[in-house]
Amino acid sequence: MSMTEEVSAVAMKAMKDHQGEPRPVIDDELHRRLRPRWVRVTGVAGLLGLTATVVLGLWVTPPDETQGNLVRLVYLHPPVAWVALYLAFGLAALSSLLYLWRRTRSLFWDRLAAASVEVGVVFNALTLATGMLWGRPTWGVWWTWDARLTSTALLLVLFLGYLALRRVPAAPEVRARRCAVAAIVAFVDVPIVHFSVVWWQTLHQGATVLNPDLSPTIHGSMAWTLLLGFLAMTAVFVWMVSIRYRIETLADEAVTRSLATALAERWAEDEASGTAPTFGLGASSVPEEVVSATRGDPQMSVGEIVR
Amino acid sequence: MLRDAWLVAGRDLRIEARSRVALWQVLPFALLALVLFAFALGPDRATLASAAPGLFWVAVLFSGVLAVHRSVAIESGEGTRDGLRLSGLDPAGIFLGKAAAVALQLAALEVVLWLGMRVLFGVTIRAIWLAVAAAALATIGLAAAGVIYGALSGGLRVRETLLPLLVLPVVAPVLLAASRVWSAAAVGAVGAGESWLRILGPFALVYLAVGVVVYGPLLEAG
Amino acid sequence: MSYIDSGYAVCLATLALYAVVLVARRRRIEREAVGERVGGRRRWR
Amino acid sequence: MAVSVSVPSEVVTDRAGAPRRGRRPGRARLIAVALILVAALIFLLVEGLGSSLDYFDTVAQALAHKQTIGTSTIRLEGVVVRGSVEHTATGTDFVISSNDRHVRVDNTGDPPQLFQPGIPVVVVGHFVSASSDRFLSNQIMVKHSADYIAAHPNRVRAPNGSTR
Repeated sequence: MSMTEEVSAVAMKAMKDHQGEPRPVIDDELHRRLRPRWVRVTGVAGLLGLTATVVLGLWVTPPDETQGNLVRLVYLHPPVAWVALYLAFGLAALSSLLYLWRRTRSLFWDRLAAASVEVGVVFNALTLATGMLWGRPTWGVWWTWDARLTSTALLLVLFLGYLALRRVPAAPEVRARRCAVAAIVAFVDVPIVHFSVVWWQTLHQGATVLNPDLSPTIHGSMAWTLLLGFLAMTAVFVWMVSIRYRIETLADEAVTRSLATALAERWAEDEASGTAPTFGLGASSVPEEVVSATRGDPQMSVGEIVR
Repeated sequence: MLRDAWLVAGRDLRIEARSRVALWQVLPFALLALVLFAFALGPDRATLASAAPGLFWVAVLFSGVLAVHRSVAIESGEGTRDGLRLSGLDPAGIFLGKAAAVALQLAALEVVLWLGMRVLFGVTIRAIWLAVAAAALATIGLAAAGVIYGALSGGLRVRETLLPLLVLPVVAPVLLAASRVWSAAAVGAVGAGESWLRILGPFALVYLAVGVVVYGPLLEAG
Repeated sequence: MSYIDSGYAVCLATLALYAVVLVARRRRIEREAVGERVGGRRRWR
Repeated sequence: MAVSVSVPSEVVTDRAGAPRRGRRPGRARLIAVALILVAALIFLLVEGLGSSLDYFDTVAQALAHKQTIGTSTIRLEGVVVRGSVEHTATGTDFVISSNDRHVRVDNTGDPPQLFQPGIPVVVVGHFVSASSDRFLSNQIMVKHSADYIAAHPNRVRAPNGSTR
């Protein structure tokens, strides 16, 4: 995806057009490119779907035979878990694989994985939180160390590690490769979480919809509300990831641009003082994040950085 | 590949023999952990003995993180990484060599730690061979996973804080299985121990296999 | 407030908060990376 | 924007110039590793994991190897037998069963909200003695099923009296 290059080109053009003005301008065309319409549509769909799910879940659907009104958390907890485990972490693992595969290697996949993991971590934490708030009244305990709960908690820690790794400053390609490996290793836990209720005797009940027989054991309006919950959460996920992806892309762009500005200033200085245009990486006029972004990646030539 | 592994392992162990970082820092740390566990649990021998297998592996895990730090630090000297890259050594060989060096140091540490536990906690193990087999497999798994993540966080200034966060969750199954085998071995319940032992084998193998493939790219990238 | 109500509240509030944070972050980074917008309905800064 | 630059020598090291001995056996090695991973996965699924991570023993399982369990603390699962629940001064007594094997449970403390006859529960505790079928527990956890069946079209009151 050439989003960065697009933005970069527009930004550079804008810089030239507005000489004297250091900041370029977002025109309407760029604005449209930054925020495609489908993102907004998905966001609205997610919001409406979620509202409908809550209304149906809390006030319209009937209570359950054994759980009574406690069943109502079924319309939130499984959809949230679905987003975290399968959509978010699945997408992250897939994009990481596609990044590592030489033929499809592109920073697009790296950014998509990063966006997806961050959203996934939020949903994973929510899975645990809603699960605990459901477990206390139904099982009688907030938490217990059965295989499903333990492996889900481990999953959260694994992907928190991914986010920590991502915050370490490095050249984009270096960071992408590191993080891709971490994401794939962490994803190994997802099938364990999914099948834990099948492989072992756990306190957590088995799957209602994605059970081994693939025959949902939930009926009537409860089933439809649950389906709506899944769809709504999926839409919310798509919206969040697309926004998070844009933030990631623009953040990279900001680093590149500050590097370009720093270099331009440096050259201007050199030309003014008449010295040979040299560039030491430790030079004082170059900001720290720029130095750390170039360090350790010998292939990232200065010409390439400046474009 | 194996010849390269032999070379690298020999080099790492020779560096350790000269610098004695593991001997004078990692090992005392592990023993200190034992004493601290005893403080935390109180002097009751029955409590200590029942908790001993788990505590033993927690101590090994934390010492293992230190050993991996040390193993990575060897590479992070001026130009060492580039030297390795240019040396023509097979990255997979480098990985296996470094993992072997870490595993050997950990094995030595486990022996001393075990003696300490016997004396301080009064623990005995009935099924010795079960415990030794579990320790061997778990140590290989820990070393392999540690070296992979060591390379991942290799050139980073934040390595000290990042490495434990990344590697400890990944080796959690090893800790779980090894502790259970040792608990079973302590009371002589061979059957229960063996079912856990069967988990340790595949884990060690998987970490080794993954390391053989990803170490090269990580070395280039770092 | 029952457990179920708390479950809904925690879940929805967290999602809403995260959404707001995301939008705010995007707006800030758009300004930082690309600059001020002109000609549109909204003016930033 | 071509610029001549001088950079520290360690940065110039061209990656393409580095020997690639690791690359040549790459494909065969990749396949071998993939095979190992698949084999390990299959082994774990079929053989290794087994029952080692089970959270509880069912009544039938526990009674089958009662000798090894003795009076150690375990988690025991079974369906609460209808008509067996008695509330005592200190807690609740009831019988749980699985596969027609029964265990009498003396529980201390209050059972959770959903506790009722006919549903599976997990109790934490130990047998009174190696030969006894009486189980002393201090915690009951309800293990509800994954089936959701509408109890009542009227959502305000559930049959068991629980409110939202």
